Amino acid sequence: QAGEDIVIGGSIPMTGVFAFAGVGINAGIADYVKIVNDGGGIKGRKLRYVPEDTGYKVDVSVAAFKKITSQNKVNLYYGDSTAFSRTINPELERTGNILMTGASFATELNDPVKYPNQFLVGPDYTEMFGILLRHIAKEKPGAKVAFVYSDSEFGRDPIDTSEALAKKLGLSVPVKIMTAPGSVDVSTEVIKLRRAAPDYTIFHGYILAPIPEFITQGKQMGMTSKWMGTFWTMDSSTVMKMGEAGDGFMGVMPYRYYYDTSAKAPMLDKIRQLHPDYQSTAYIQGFLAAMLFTEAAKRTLDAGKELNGKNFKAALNSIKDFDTGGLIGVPITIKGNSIPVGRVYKADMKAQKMVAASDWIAL
Amino acid sequence: MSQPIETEPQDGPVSATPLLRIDGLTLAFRGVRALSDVSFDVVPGSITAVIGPNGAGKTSLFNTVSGFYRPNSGQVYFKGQDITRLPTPQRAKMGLGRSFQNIALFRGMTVLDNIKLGRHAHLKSNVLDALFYMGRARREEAALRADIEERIIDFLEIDHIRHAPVSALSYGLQKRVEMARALAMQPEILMLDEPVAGMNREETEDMARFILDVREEWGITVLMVEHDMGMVMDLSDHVVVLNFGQVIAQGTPAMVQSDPEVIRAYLGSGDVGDLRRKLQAGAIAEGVV
Amino acid sequence: MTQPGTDHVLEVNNIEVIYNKVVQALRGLSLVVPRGQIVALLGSNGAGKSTTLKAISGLLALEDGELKSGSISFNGQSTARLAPQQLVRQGLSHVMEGRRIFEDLTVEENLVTASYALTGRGGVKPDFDLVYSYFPRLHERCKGLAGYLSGGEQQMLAIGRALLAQPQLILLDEPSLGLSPKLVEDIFTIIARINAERGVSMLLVEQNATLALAVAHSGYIMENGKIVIDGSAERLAGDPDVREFYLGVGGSGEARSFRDIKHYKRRKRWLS
Amino acid sequence: MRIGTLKETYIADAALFDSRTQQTWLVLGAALLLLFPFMASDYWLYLACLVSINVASATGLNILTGYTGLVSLGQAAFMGLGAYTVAILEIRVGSPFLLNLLAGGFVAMAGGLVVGIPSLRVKGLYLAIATIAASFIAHFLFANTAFTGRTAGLTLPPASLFGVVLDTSFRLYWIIVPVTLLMLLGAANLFRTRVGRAFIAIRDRDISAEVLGIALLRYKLLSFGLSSFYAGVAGGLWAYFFRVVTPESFPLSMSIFFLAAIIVGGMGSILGGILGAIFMTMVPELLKLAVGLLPGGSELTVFLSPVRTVVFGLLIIGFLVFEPHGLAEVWRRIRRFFHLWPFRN
Amino acid sequence: MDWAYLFEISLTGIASGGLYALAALAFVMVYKATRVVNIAIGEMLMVGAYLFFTFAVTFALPIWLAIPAAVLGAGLLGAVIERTMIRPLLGEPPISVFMVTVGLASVLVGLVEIIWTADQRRLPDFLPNTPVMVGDAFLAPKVFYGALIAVVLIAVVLLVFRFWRGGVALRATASDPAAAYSMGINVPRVFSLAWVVSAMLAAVSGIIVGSIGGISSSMGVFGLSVLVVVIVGGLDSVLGALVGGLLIGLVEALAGTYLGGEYKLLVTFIVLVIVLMIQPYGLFGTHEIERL
Ligand SMILES: Nc1ncnc2c1ncn2[C@@H]1O[C@H](COP(=O)(O)OP(=O)(O)OP(=O)(O)O)[C@@H](O)[C@H]1O
Ligand SMILES: Nc1ncnc2c1ncn2[C@@H]1O[C@H](COP(=O)(O)OP(=O)(O)OP(=O)(O)O)[C@@H](O)[C@H]1O
Ligand SMILES: [Mg+2]
Ligand SMILES: [Mg+2]
Repeated sequence: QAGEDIVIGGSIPMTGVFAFAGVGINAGIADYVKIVNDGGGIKGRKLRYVPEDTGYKVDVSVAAFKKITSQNKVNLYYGDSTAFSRTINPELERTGNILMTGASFATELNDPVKYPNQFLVGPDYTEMFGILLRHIAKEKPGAKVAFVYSDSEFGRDPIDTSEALAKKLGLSVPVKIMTAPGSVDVSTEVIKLRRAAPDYTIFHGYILAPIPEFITQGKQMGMTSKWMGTFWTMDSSTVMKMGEAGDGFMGVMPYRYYYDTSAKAPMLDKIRQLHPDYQSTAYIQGFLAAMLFTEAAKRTLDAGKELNGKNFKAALNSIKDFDTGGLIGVPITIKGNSIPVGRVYKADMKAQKMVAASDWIAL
Repeated sequence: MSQPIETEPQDGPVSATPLLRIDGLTLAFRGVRALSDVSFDVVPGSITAVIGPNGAGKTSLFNTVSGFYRPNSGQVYFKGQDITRLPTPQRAKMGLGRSFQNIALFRGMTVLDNIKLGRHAHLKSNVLDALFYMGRARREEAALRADIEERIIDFLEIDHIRHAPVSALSYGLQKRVEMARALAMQPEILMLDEPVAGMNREETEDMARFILDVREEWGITVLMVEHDMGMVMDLSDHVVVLNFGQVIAQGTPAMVQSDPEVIRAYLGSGDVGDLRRKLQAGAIAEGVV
Repeated sequence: MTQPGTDHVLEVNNIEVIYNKVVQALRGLSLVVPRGQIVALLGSNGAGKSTTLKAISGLLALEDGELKSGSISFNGQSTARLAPQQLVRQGLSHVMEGRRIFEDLTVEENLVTASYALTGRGGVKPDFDLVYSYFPRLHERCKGLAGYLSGGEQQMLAIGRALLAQPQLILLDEPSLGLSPKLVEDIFTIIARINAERGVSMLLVEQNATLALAVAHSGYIMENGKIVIDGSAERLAGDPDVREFYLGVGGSGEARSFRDIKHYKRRKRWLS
Repeated sequence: MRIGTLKETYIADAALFDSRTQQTWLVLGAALLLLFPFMASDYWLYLACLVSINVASATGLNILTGYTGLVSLGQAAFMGLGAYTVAILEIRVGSPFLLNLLAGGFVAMAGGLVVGIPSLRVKGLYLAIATIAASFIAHFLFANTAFTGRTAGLTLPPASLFGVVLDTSFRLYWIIVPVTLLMLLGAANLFRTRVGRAFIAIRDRDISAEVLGIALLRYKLLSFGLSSFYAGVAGGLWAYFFRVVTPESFPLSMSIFFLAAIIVGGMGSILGGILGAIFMTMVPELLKLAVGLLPGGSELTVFLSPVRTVVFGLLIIGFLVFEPHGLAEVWRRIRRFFHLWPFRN
Repeated sequence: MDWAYLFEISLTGIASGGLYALAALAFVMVYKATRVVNIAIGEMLMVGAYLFFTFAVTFALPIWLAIPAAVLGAGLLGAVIERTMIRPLLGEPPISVFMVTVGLASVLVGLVEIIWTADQRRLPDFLPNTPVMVGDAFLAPKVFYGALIAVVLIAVVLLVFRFWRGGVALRATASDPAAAYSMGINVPRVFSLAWVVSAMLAAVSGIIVGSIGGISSSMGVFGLSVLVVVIVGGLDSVLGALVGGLLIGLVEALAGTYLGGEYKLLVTFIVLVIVLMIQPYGLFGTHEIERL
């Protein structure tokens, strides 16, 4: 009863195309908030989580934000998309009360000058590509890497910068293929990809479709490429849906999977205690977001500063070698807006699991 | 049908230049020749009728004069000016007013608005005037309203329906509104396409009276297409007969009516008598058609 | 009614019709069509003639109209439960106002559509030659698009379609509308022939009263949704009001000229 | 019928609000609009501004589709043109706020004129699909030129007027609502004159309209131009309101939203456009409210978005099937019921 | 110029166009009989695919049973749609009915999300998976067999229209329902029939398309390309659906390959605009007769 509640607002895509993630995110945040409150809150102040469903639509998200902020004194906020993060940014700057993170790993958001009141719970998309490319460069120097990405902001985000990085790492990019997002016929694109005969193909900007079709048709045509993806493709359940085609599919993941027991991870143990069944990587993302929110709030309160966006952010940036309870395999330090750490995992269809294919790579 | 009526052949008003001159008009649609080399004059102040079998090209002729169809060759002169290539809307502005065979009223508007629309080409206000509705637009609308209410609506005796949507009117009233709209166009020549089709004798008489009055009181020249021979023969000063797109006869009603060619192609025996009785008596052989 | 006791192919009893739930178009109208006869239905614009035909053939619903009360029976059987197409198949054809031919079908295809009326009549074959024998002109244009036919030809096609359905009763709505005098004569001659030769009964709505009474056996005159006079064709043709308002015959018994129309009118007696 | 005014001139008869009843309602409405910002929370102000922008755009579409009968699925794209124009002017030129809005309107208008050119030849739903093409081409340009910031779009600083920075819903309200009201007044005026009548004539039967002296191409283009001008200004307001303009901000579904709004409100009725836009903007919010009030509402939120999608569709279908003249007709019926209230004698 | 590559791409493009043609055929069926521009065609296709998913995966029926079950289910849906939203609008202006299908699209998407959630899913493979080689050119087996099914179905429909008088009844109904009634045509039956057959065709198309690209609640965007196809081909022409489908398939493939993915839709829409400017009623569409 030492003070007002600390409020986490949330524009959460609990329905719509992003629902598979939103549901997990929501549960992750809610669970962590409960853990904190059960432990007495933050310096005696309770955390309160106020989510609204957005259906992954920007206008609905903005309306939700307006509604939540006009009915609560919100300190922390979770947003659902890049477009939302960008749209709401002027408002964040104007009021200055809120620190925000969200489901977007857009490179653009990883800019403390343009987005002083926001941060990412992991590497941005360019950094994800960086991790993959570094892994490739190590595994097969001079390899040919194809980029296949969707015609959306999400898809286009890391492509140009990553092409440059590939060159720098001694890799070549023989082809970049842009397709419409979602369930589309990609037969001609597969032909184009086969012509380029890449050693690795990185998919970005998709959830599932049309990746399996690319792989199936590519294999039918005798392609020998290895196939890779980025965070939103990499949830275990998503990859498993690829079926046969997904065997050996690799990708970058900043967190440990729910079932990863290879190292000591007390927080994962706790999650497994709470939920005996599999929790998605989106859940872990939400969980971790709430953890970092809490840490920022705690440090701000500790410093006796006013609870506002600027101070939260400063507190966050003061984090050095922070232990996430094993959710991320290495201690983290948040210098700017992102946490540029990750690891390459690989699908093992027989075990129906993702298994580590590299060590943790920090940029 | 109706017997020839003894009226003195009207002396067409004497005037050197015709108001409307059709000169060698030819119009074809993918092989079908709707008009071929049609020529005739419409004298100012006259009532001229165009008659002819169905598909003879009467409506096509009207459409060509008012600009909806472009002729393949030939000219149309109106008030001495060649209007063959003139854009359709400008012809309306010059004083060509018309009604349509298949009623072409705007079903989403009231009677009054339909009539107002006829004046469109003569009004001046532009979009900006309209958006702000001050000055010109306001004055113009008020004047228009006064003119239409006091002259046209009164004249055609449709004041009781002026705020009704046209879609709720019976056929005869719709025809009358069509005429009102054509009058609102301030025409010098009024082209009526089958003004009394689908009307019974009584309603036809009303319409005939309006047509006569338009000519007499307003001095408007009338060009009409009509299949009601009784009315055509009684009202017109000059009759043009079309068949297969060609003029097969023209002249006073009496002359046309006795032309054997016209009788054969268009008028028929004019003697239906008691069809049923005749049929029973076996007077009509199979295959007369 | 005319000749009570005869066999009536159609009986209409005291019907009321409302459009769009507000406009009352018919107010208690009754009429009969004796088998094998032509009955004329006359009346001024908006009297409700077309509405009557639509009520009989069941097409009212398509125009937001509703039969509020009264009964209609065709061949002694109530039509209330029959869908429009079922009525047609049982031998009641409606030639609608304004011809309503299918413009983007050819003449022949238009006739083919009419053959649906023969569905369920135990193998009766459509007789195209019969139609072409009445209307040789249609035969010449049989491959052409119906939309490009002249008005008269379209009317022929409309009647031809009805004929193909081998009906017992044809409802004809203003067959002379917009036709040249010669074609009107032709059409009416054919109407009379079809009736005489094939025994088809007809209910004929027509503005040209002279002609209508020339082919009809009997007639009705309606005004404002009600029948105001009825009788044999001869009787109607002799009625002074009918003569004045429908036939255009002046008081002297001479045909009136349109030039001599007065600006005031005498009231119709049946309106008082 | 009406009391309180004896109309002596045709001018008075043609006035927009001619009875005392209507004038009273007008004053009440104005007072409400004036007081609203001082009573409402930020959330409601946000909605009010959004509604107002949508009303402006829907009214524009109503001119084109409801009155002129040209179905367009490009309204969102025209809004985008307006929004991008405003954003670019604000960022690169820094010209005054109201000027930018006008410029946004005119640029969108130019776009509308280009899209309108085929309307003379291409008719009906073929035209509607052609407008989809136009909106995709616009989207492509937005997403692929450096000038418009590609997929990332543009972020613009807040507008300022007489030194006041318009960065809150409260402040923007005082611009957005009056601009919308002005546009509404213009639209209402339009249909008292020859221009508006010509539009309706084209809708009802364009070929005979031409013979009556209406230059078809000119008026079809005019309608496209006006409609997209409205969209452009609305888009400009949108840009100032959200301050981020991206290619995804104006999707095809937004064009469909506006069509739905005028259908639900009532095509070819100014009031219809207003009511429709208000209603359709508020439906998702009201739905959320309703679900919140329901027992066990929190579980239902899982279905909220699809339910919203279903309700959106059902509203369109329901209105078309059961009330084709839309909310405007419902409103007229209510008014007929109360008739002259509160001046019943 | 790499001709072999061009050939391979064109071949695949044309084959994919076959899938457009099938969906376009479903669209044309409805338009021909009821003059309804069914913008929800993509969503109907999606529902067909989801029904197949349900029968084949959730109920684990064998494929040969799941396909007919899904197609019949879709037919039922078509009947329901026709009965509840299309027939009541008989005689209303085309815009109204068009907008009803806009609403329908939204309802179907919402229902799919409620029933199956918005997650992407994969359909079981049932088409042969050995690659088809045309000379040296590779053709994805699913695309090839899908196109084959499409072409066969279109041929069947063309034959039916050619030799069955029902085709005339369909067109008559479209042109004037009231007059069709008075010809003895069972108009409601024609309406239902058209919608049922269309929904079934859409389902077949949806099953094939879904088995290639996977299914999701946003699968309806496929309908956008179909719309382009039918406009280019002419709304009421079966042949137009075929030609338009193949043409658009080819154009998309070429644009995607030589210009880049972002140009696919752009180029097809430009083709659409050009076709409309030259032929306002599409390549094979019926011109409306306009007379005064
Ligand atoms: N737009 C058109 N396209 C093709 N042919 C046409 C067109 N308009 C008219 N026709 C043809 O031109 C001829 C003349 O038609 P028009 O309508 O002028 O006849 P009409 O004399 O007015 O006949 P009616 O007395 O029946 O009204 C007809 O053969 C008709 O089929
Ligand atoms: N679809 C409709 N909706 C509303 N009212 C209608 C409709 N059809 C006809 N009416 C009204 O019903 C009345 C009778 O119309 P109907 O068409 O039956 O007259 P009619 O005797 O056939 O006239 P006409 O000689 O002009 O054809 C008219 O007052 C008309 O306004
Ligand atoms: Mg004509
Ligand atoms: Mg009638």
